[in-house]
Formats: sequence, C-alpha cells, structure tokens
Amino acid sequence: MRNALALLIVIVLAGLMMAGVSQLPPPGSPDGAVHRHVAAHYIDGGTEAGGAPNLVTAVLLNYRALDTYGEVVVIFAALVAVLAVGLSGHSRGPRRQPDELPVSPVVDRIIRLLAPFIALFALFMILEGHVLPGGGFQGGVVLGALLILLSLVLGPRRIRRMLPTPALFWTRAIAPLVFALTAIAGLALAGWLFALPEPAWLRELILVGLELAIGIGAALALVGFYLSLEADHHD
Amino acid sequence: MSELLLTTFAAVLIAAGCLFFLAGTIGLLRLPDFYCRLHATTKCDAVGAVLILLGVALIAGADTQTVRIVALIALIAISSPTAGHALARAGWHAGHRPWTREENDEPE
Amino acid sequence: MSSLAHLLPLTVLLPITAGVLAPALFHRRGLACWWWALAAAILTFATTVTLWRQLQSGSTISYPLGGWPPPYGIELVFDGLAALMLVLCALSVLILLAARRYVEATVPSSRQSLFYALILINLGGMNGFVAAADLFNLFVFMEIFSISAYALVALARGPVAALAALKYLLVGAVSSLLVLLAVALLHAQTGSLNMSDVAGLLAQAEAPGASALALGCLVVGFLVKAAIFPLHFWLPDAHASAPSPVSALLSGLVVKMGIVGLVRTRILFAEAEIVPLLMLDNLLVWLGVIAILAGAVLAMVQRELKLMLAYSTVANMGYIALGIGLATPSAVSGALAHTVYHATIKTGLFLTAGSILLCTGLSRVDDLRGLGQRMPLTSGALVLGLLAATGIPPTAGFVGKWQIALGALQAGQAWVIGVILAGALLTLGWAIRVINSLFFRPPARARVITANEAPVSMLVPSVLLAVLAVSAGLGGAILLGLVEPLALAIVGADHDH
Amino acid sequence: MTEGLAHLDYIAVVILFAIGLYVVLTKQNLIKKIIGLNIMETAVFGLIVTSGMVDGGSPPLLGQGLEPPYASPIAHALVLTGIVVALSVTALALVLILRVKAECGSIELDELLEPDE
Repeated sequence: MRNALALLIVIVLAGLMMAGVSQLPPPGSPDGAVHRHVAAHYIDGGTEAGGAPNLVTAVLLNYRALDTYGEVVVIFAALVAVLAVGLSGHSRGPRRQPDELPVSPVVDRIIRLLAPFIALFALFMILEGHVLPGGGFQGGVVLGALLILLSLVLGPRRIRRMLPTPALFWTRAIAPLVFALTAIAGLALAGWLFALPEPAWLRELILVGLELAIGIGAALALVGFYLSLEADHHD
Repeated sequence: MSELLLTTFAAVLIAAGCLFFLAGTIGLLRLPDFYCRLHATTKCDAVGAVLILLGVALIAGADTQTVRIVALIALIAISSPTAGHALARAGWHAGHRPWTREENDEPE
Repeated sequence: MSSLAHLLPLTVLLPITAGVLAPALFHRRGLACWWWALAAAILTFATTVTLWRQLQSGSTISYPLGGWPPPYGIELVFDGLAALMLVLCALSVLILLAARRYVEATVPSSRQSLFYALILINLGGMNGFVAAADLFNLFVFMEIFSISAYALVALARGPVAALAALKYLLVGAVSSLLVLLAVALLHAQTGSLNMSDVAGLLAQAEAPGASALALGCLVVGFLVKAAIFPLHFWLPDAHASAPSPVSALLSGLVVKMGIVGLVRTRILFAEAEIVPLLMLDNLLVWLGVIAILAGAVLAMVQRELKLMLAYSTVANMGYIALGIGLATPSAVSGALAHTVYHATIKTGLFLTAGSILLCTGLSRVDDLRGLGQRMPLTSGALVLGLLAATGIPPTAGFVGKWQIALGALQAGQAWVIGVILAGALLTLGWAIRVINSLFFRPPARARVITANEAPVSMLVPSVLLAVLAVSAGLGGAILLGLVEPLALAIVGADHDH
Repeated sequence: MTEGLAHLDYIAVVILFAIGLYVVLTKQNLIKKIIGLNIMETAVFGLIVTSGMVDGGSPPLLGQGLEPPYASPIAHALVLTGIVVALSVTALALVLILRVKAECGSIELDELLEPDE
C-alpha cells in the first residue's frame, strides 16, 4: 500500500520532470545555450587565459577555483566528521581484538606486483592533470585505492594506529591549506584572491602544486573513510 | 574478404562477452547465496570484459591502441580473479557457509 | 572598488582555514582549541563588521574571485542579506562561548578539536552561502555547512542522536540533490551559472516548463532546508537530540539558510514572467499558516524542553514563509527581520536549555519544577526568551509578526492576522506552562534542589541573548530600514505587472 | 534524429532519478536507502554531463591536435565537484549507519521505529 503510493508519487514527479526536461535544448546540439555562452568564452580564451591546456582543469583551478576550494573543504569536513562520529575511539570496556585474518598469499603477491604500477599511474594522473585527462582528484582516488590495498597486505592495524595523530592531520589538511596559500599568493602577485599569477612557469608550478595537494588530500580522506568503516566493523 | 572475416570474428567475440555480462548479472540477482553469486559475477570481468576487449583489439588492428588494450587485458586477467578469491576467502572467514539444496530450501 | 572588498572572501576563508588547522594544532588540547575557535569567530565577526560599515557608506560590495568578471568567474556579493551574515558571526561567537563547558563535559578529549573544527567549517560554509552569487557555488557552500551539521548532530551520545543524524542526512542529501538538479537544469537552459546573469537570461527564455521545473526543485529543496511544515519532519529529532550548543547553531542559524535560499530563488526568478510565481506565493502562505498552527500545537504537547523549542522553530519558520509568500514590501521585510530576530531568540533559548541540561541533567519540563529558586539567572533568561518568542511587544518577536500582519492587510488577506494571533496565543500557552513549572511549583527532583547556577561562560551568552531578545524590538525600525531594499528587490518586479 | 527522440538522454536520466527516488522512499533498509540516494546522484550527474556534450565533439583538451567543437568544460568540472560531494556524504552516511547498527542493533527502519518508544 505504502509502496503503491510511493510509486504513484514517483511516477507523477517523473512525468512532471519529463515535461520539464523535454523543453531544454536537445543534448548534443552544438548551438545549445551551454556551448554558446560561458563555455565558448573559455574555449576561445584558450590555454593563455585559462592557464592550462586541459580546460576542465582550467575551469576547476582557475575560473572556478572557489568551487574547488569548497570541494576540498567538503571532503576534509567529511573526514573530520567520520572521525568525530565513528565508533572507533569509543572503546567501551577492553577492546576485543578481532581474529586477524592472515593475508592470502595470492592477494599479497598480486598487490605487491601491481602496487608500483598503480602508484606510477596515480602520480602521472596528478602531475599531468593540467595537460591531459586526469587531475588531482582522479589521481588521488587511485592513490587512495592503492593505500587501501596496501593496508590489506600490511594489516590495517599498523595504519590505523596513526589515525588521530596531529602529524597525520597536517597532511590531511594539506589541500585546503595549499589552496588558501595559493589564494593569498594570488592576491599578492596578481591582485585578486584565487588568481593565478602571471609568468607561465610560476602558474604551471602552482597548478602542479595544487593538484598534488588535492591528490594527497583525497587519497588520505579515502583511507580515513575506509579505515573508520573497517575499524567499526571489527569492534 | 579477410577484413570481413576479422570484423565478424570480432563481433562474435564482443557478443559473447556481452552474453557473459548478462549471465553474470542475472546470476548476481537470482542465485541463492554469496558464493554462487560471486561465481557468477566474477565471470563478468574475467571472461566478459576480456572477450570484449579482444574483439575491440581485433577491430583496432596494429595500432598503439592495441598495445593499451593488451595491457588492459593483462591487468584484468591478473586482478579480477584475485578480487574474486579475496572476496570468497573473506566470506568464508566471516562465517558464511555455502548453500546446499538439502539443508535450506529457502534462499537467503 | 575599494581594497576593503578583499575582506569579503575572508569571511569564508578565515573560519574554514582556522577549522582546518584546529585538529592539527590542538590535538587533545580542548581548551586551547576553544580559544583558537573563539578567536577565529571573533576575527570573522570583525571582518563582517568592517564590510558592513563599508556597505553603509557605499553600494553593494561584490568580489570577483581570481579577477574574472562575473559571468565567467565566481562572484561573491555582500548585499541586504549581509545583515544576516553579521548576525551569524555574532551568534556563533556566543555559541562558542557557551560551548566550552558543554564540550568539556560531554565530548571525549580526543574529539574536542574535531568538534570545534566542524563548528568553524559550518560557520564558513554559511557565510559563503549567504554571500554566494553563483548557483553552483551556492550548492557547494550548502554542502559544506550541511555535512558539518549532520556530523555535529551525531556528536551527541546515544542511539537517538545517531538515528536523528542519519534521518537529517538522508533528507538533507535529497534536498541538496534537488538544488543541484535545478542548477543543472538552469545551466543547461542558459549556459551560465552567475545568478544575475541567469536571471536576465531566464527573463528572455522561451522554455516555461524547464524554468518551472528548476523553480520547483529549488523551492522544494530550500523548503526542506528551512523545515517548512510538511517538510519539517527531520527537524525536531535532530535539533532536540543534538548537543545543546549545536541545537542553538542549527535552530538559530542553519535553518535560516533555507530562507536565504528561498530569497535568492525569488530574486532569480523575479523577472521570468513565464513562471507561476503567484502560485509559489500562495503555496508559501498556506504552508506558513499550517506551519504556524501545527508547530505551536505540536510544541504544546511535548514534554521535553528541547523538543518544545524545536517545534517552536517549525512554527517560526512558518511565520517567515508566510511573510515571504504575502509578497508585499512590509510583509517581506517583516519576514526578513523575523529571520534575524528568531535567530537571536532561538539561539538564546537553546543555549539556556543547554545550561539547564548540563547543570541538572534533566530535560523534561515537569522535572524542572522549582528550578527558578536554584538557578534564578538561567531560569530568568529562559523566561525572557520565551516571552520574546511569543511576540509580546516590545520584544524582538513582536516586530516581525507586526510587520507581517501589516503586510497581510496590504495584501487584502486580513484573515492571516487571526492565524498570527492564534499562533502567538498557542505559544503563550506552552510558554506559561514552562514558566509556571520553573517558578511557581515546588521542586520535585533532588537534582533540582542541589543544582547550582550555571558557570559564567554559559551564563553570559544566555543572559545577553535574553536581554537582546526582549529589548531588540525597540530597535526594530533600524533593522527594518536595513532589510527594506532587499524586500523591494524581491517584490518589486511583481508589483510592476 | 527525430524530434521526439532528441531528448532521449534526458528522459533516461529522469527515469534513473525516479528509480532512485522510489528506492529512497520505499526501502526500509538504511543501506538500500543510501544506494537509492546514489542512484539519484548519478542521474543528476548524468544530466549535467549530457547537457555539456556535443555531437561529434572532442574533450576540451587544447593543444592535443583535437578538433573543435569541444564539449563544455564547465559541465565536467561541475560533475567532478558533485561526485566528490556525493562521496563525502555517502561516507558519512555509512559511518552513521554503522553507529546505528552498533547502538540499536538493526539497520531496518521499520524495526528501529517500532517498539522502544
């Protein structure tokens, strides 16, 4: 009964939405509003104005830098939230050690075999993100996946012990902090907060630094999420 | 003529890969327990994806693309069985016992 | 543009950076972290005040980030809603002041720095939300303050808090998603994300259905965030089970962000004639009326003090929705003034309820009998706050409601005044129950008899806010003058045609 | 392409959104609710990406020998940000579900809301 009601509501809403979206400019047509207004300006400005040949990176780190700053803050806030809310520190009574499962030799070998390649790929994605497809977040996610895999091999306890230490928090905070520093550098050198200063080599340096910071931040956040879920599971 | 043959062969490979994906997905939805579902789904990646990639490589021919596709096939061939193995092992250690027809007629 | 405009992004960057640094700098040092957070909040407040004085001397301040001119880059603006930002920062300072003892008593020492970090990030997110002039930026800042708010609710102990936080998260995430969907639709339709640019393009657009869908998504999304009546169901649990300083933050400030969003939506669509704005206004009026009555009745049947306050928030959000829906200049400015005033009153009430909870461990109104003798100042602050909430002249609660009633007369909907009066009477009903219990009944619980007056750091914000709540109505003319231009911007287009 | 099918991509997105909403509304299992939420999120991302694409266009990478028309870089940037936000919300939700499970012993909403009031 409840489900039927929900179905009815959903169908009515979907009908309304279809009526709405069918009035949008059809997707894929090159003269839709999306392609004529702001995006066309970005493409016309080219590498010179955007600062990066990969225009997605240019939009992320230059034209719409505040959004990306916000995004970095969201992921940091989520990490802080997960650490603050999770059960892992709430040990009630003596903490019961889970029976540590020995790592399967197959998994161990394969991860050890693949780890260098994954690391290389992640670094490539981060460092070349302003030229080719890729970027800080994408590379950071690969890096984070690698770290999670390694925590499987090495045993999560070794990594989990480091969870709430201040040193780790400095590294976790790296993305918002580097962003804030860049913003201030932009104010000092180019006159506006979040502006990328002029000489091309400096701009590229800043872009790579930002991507690297974002990558590290994203990777550590992923590991933080994984470990707090994993730790809770065993308690 | 040989090109037609090649394309046909590639099409067959891709179709077979898709079939494996379909079977794996149906298996994931319909089979009774964790291990059976795992059995079905690991076929998606290990066989289905590899077949599709082989077909694509045949169509691409001798190209730099093909090198990438071969590398991808190697990666999948290594990682997908490992993942399946790790999952099954974790399931066993977490206390899942395989489903048998005699004990419980009702699937989980 | 004067160089002072560079301070505008600082209202966002400053608290967020302080919050990001807090866990790294002050791990396991709760007191030091509290000082750090307080300093950051005060500095942000000072920044806002400086900007405010700049605003008084000139026109609206806008800041193009990275120097990119508006449709191409992100823009922050400091306009009429900035009055709200001022209040946000000031109240956050008071909330932090009161939070210290509460945090020391209830949050484990390894997590205190995380608590303050979340509060600061929340403040930065709200500041950004108020100042955002870019649709997607609005969404990003909304997510910043939402995520920190979900986590802050869950910081309270016990199963109720965890479930309430999860409910809050689910409902909040769906509403955020609706806003994102609307942003996507508007971007697909106009190719731009800057609000004033989009507003201009919408006015010429020829796709009424797509615009109406975007409007609908935005309105529903922000109505959920603002907890307007049928969409309020997440609020009472979340606000009542959160740690009390967090309740103050959520009920006083975070729900108001939904109103900010609604106001921005109204301005966005003000010139798009194709869209059924009149329907939206009627909807808001009806929802507001229902919310006022239902919120007050539901508050009346509660036994827990914090739940009563939470339902009273539902009722008060109804007043604000009603004022915006009436769409006459005085009603809208009344609604905006009530947003500010209700923030002040409700923050004070929740902080006071928090110090009672901390000092006695009791939360049910019947258990609090006779507390007036043991904790006279705290109880007095609670009574003053409750009186202001009912809207007795000349308290802060009065001005907004009076203006909304005037607006109802202008709009020719005199029956609304009856609803406003009924709401006030119902509120008075449960307020008197609380007051009676506090002052005119003998103590029933041992913990009331042994209770002592709350510590100074909690007493100061409570009493200050109570005094403000009672007396701020006298300064109503000033506040109304401030929000008037904004109110005209919202309703002006309507009156033309 | 005929007029009716021009919006096929958008229609698919709406259907996906509706499926997600249905799951969120009806499933009592909290994990399934989160899955539904993620389906809705994917639908919205799909809408943004679709709106940014061009028929026969290339990715907006300059200096790689790609021919215009380019797909809109804004849509890609928005989706990237959106995905990160969705990931953060999901992570927090999962941790909260674990806490509910540990403190209330169940993640089925109907069981949680039933007797112990």
